[in-house]
This record gives sequence, C-alpha cells and structure tokens, in this order.
Amino acid sequence: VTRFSCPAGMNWIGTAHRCCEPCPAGTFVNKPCTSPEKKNDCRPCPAGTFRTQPNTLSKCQACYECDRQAFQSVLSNCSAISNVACGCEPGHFRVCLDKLCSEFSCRKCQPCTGRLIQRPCSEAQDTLCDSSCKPNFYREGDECRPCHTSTLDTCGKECQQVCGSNNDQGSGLEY
Amino acid sequence: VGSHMPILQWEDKRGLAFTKNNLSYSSNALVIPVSGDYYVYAQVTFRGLIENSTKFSAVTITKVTDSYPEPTKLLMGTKTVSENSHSWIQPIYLGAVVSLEVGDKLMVNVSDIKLVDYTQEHKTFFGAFLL
Amino acid sequence: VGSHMPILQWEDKRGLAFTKNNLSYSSNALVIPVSGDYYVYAQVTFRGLIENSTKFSAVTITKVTDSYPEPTKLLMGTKTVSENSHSWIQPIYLGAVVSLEVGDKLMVNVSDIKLVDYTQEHKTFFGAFLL
Amino acid sequence: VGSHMPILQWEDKRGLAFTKNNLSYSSNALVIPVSGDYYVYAQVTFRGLIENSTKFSAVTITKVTDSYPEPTKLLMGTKTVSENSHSWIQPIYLGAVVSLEVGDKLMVNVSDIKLVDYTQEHKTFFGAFLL
Repeated sequence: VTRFSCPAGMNWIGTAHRCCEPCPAGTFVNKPCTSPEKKNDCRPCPAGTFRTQPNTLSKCQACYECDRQAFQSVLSNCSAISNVACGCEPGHFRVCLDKLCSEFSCRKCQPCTGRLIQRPCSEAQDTLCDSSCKPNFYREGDECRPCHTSTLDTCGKECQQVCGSNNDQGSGLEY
Repeated sequence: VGSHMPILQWEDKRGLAFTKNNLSYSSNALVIPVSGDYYVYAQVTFRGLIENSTKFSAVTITKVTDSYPEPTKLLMGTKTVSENSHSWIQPIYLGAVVSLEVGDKLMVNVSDIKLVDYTQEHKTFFGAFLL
Repeated sequence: VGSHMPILQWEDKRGLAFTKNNLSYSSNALVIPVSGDYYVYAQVTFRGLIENSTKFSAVTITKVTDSYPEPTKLLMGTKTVSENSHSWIQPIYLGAVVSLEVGDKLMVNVSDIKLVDYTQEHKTFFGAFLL
Repeated sequence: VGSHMPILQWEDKRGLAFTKNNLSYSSNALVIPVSGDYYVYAQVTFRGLIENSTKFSAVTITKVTDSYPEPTKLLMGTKTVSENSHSWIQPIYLGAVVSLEVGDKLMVNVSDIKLVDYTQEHKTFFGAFLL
C-alpha cells in the first residue's frame, strides 16, 4: 500500500507507513494503528490546544488568544474542538482590516452627545447618530450643546434660535 | 481562515526560479518530498494607490495536508498602510523552521491580490529548504 | 542596552512550536547545545492604538554567555510608527548567521511588551538552526 | 538598474562579522568559493529626517558574474516612507535561496547611502551560507 492509495476514510501515516482511520475531533494521534483494521491510540488535545476535525496528526493546534489590551473580548472560549472566538468589549465595535474581517481592531462607539441615536452601536458597526440636535440642544460646529450651558453673550444665532425661547422661560430641560 | 485569502501563483522554472531535490511545484503549491524540518520563507511586495483606501496588507504561508481537512496557517505578516502620499509600496518577508510531512503542500495567501507587485521576480518570491 | 528591554516568553511545545537536536528552551531563552554557526531568526508583530501615541517599536535578539557578564545585541530591527488611522500593526523580522558557543543563551527583547501581538502563534515566533 | 544604486561596504572581521569556508569578502562583495545553492540575506536599516523629504528606501542584493557583463538583481525590498513626525527609521530584510557559481560576487545596493544606519553592526548586516 502506498501513500496515495489509502481507502476512503483512512489517511496515510508516514511514520507508520500505513493507512489508519483518523482520530476524532478534539484528539490527536498519540500512537498510530498497528494495522489498518486497528484503531490509533488517540489522546485528547492538551489544554490550550484544539482540533476541529477528525485527523491523523501527532499534535493539536495552539488556541489563539483575544487581544484584551486592544478591547477584544472572548465570545467563546477555546475548547478541544474549537478555537477561541473573539469580539469587541461592550462600548466598542469592530473595525475590519481585511475583507474577511479575520483581522480587526475594536473602536470605541461614538456617544451621540446631544443627539438622538438612529442606530445603536453593535459588534459590527458604530452608533449612528441623528444629524440634528436633540430638543434643548443647539449646534456649535459639529457638536450639539445643551442650552443651559449657554449664556446670553455666548449664545450665537443658532443657539438663540433653539434656546432663545427656552432661555426666556428658563426651562433648559435635558433628557 | 487564511485559506479563504487568495492564493498566489508562482513561476518555478524561468529566470531565478528553480526547484530541485524533488521539492516540486504544482497547483500553486510547493509539495514536500520527504518529511523533516524545513526553513520556509516568502516575500511579497505590496503596492497601491492611496485613493484605493486599502489600509492593510497581509501575507500568510499556509500548509495543506492529507492528515487534516483544513489548511493550517504557518506564518503570517500583517501590516497597516500609513502612507498619505500618492502611492505606497512595502515588502513583507516571512521565514521560519516548520516540521513538515511528505506530501504536505505549502501555499502563499495574500489579503488582496490586486495589491501584489508581481512585476519583478526579485521583489516577490517564495521558497523552502530542508535542514 | 538591549538587555534592559523586556524579554519575551515563548511556548516551546504546543501547536507549531518544537525544539529538537538538544536545542532547549528555558528561562525565556534558547540554550545552545553545541558550538557552531547558527541561523537565528525572530518575527515580532507589533500592534497599537493611535491614541497610545507610542511611535516606535523595536525587537532585538540578544546573546548571554558565561564568558562575558553583559548581554550582546546580535540583531536589531527598529521601526517608527507612522499610521494616523485608528490602529496600526506591523511585523519586524530578523535573521542572520551568528557564531555561538555551547551554553550560550539567545533571547528576544522588545521595546514595549504591551505592543506585542501574542494572540496567534504564526504572527510572532523565534528560532534557530545549526548550519 | 540596481547596479547603479550605490554599493555598501562591509566590515568582515571585527565584532560579530566573520567569513569562513572560503566565502571571502573583497571589493565590497562576497565571493562565492564553490558552486551551489546559497541562502543569501541582508538587512539594511534606513533612517532619515522628514524635511529631507526622501519618501522611499530600497535595498537590492545583486550578483556579478564573469559569465555575464551586467549585474543581476537577485532580491529587492522597496518601501515608501510615510512618517510625518520629525524623523523615521525602518529596516528592510531580504533573504532567499539562489543558485550561484564559483567566482560569483554578491553585493548590496541601496537607493540612498545617506539614509543607511551603519552605526551599529546588529542593525545592518549581510551574509550567505551554502545549503
């Protein structure tokens, strides 16, 4: 029997020079079968390693780790049959570096200060803020500022349009 | 998984390229003729125009083996692009010793094949030798 | 001196990692079993967030020997960071032939350990082989 | 052509530098003593000041042979500079297996010799070994 003629469902093991059935997922070949009809001596993957598929390998794969310093979080721990899955900590969303998003960094969600939230921040994308300011907030450049922080001499045209009437009544509620 | 990244094709005969000692090249992969420890290396030169706004390039050397249905990432170089002038160019080199079995196949994957500078053989290359 | 830069710790058994031919790993160092010329190499992937404003990353392969009280810098890769987007990532690869004596220890130092991407074995690695 | 790029001079005896097995150094070149496949490598650390506005650095390993009147580029690393802070520094490493004939000469060319950091032997180096 040569390397290229193992029956279906069996793999060639070079060290043993024979075809053997694979070990199940989550294990590796500690000792190859002594004949094709016999089983390998399969051992569980040691802690920190895994095999997601049946295999005839002599080692398991090392688990990845999540990049905690870069605000990644563990979605699911590494097990004997699956690698760790990483996401972003609450308050952060993924910035994909490649098309597959196999490489990503976690970015802080924008707070939408003084605006309504059109779409909340999620694992996949940043918060989408409403373009207009909330009631009792006036626009200052790119920002929305609460009326009560304005004073008569700092309250420009935009501020007066929004806060002017409120200032008369002194409400300046904020929610 | 690295394997979904596009696989580069290589020239194995013309110019500086060569294969010997039964290390062969077929279907975009180097095929390992004898089990052992190999120093495996690759350099890919990436280049792009700033307006394409691709801000990242990556190269992976991947192993495919009969003993396992999924490819294994052996080596990976990943670099963000930071240039803000008209265009950018950057090489990523990878090299290390890996244990391989007869019949194993080595391939080079890249994050975006459109960014690879394949125009000159001395800028982008791939190889392995038995220790 | 490189020796004051933090020393990286390595996995030497699990996954792709292995040691053989008496080249052993202990106390964060590869220990040279027989005098001779070795090709020594390492890659460290650095990554960071722009606001951390660390603008520099460096990796050094250092030798410690009984015959001299101070570590010797063998190889060094240093690179400024220039990205201005949210985050950056860049590998530094080093490799060269050095003459070593039995008992010599090889270590990898980095400028800032918080910048090292240790999350995947194929991105940051270290090794040596006797010629 | 690479050959018109300035050629680096090297130290071949002092410090970490050495030559052996008849691989000799003369007139800025490593001279190949026996035909065969060699792993050839070099690292050049480039550094500069932003106002010099040199936005590009390149290193080439070139072969000169009696059998052909023009140098041959074997390996090349080219990288744009993107830093916008006061100064920048970046290493370019190259390494690959090439087939060489006895008497062939290997040289390292750079885009701009003023940008080369030659101050420390572990930052800029060049070598080869027979497989």
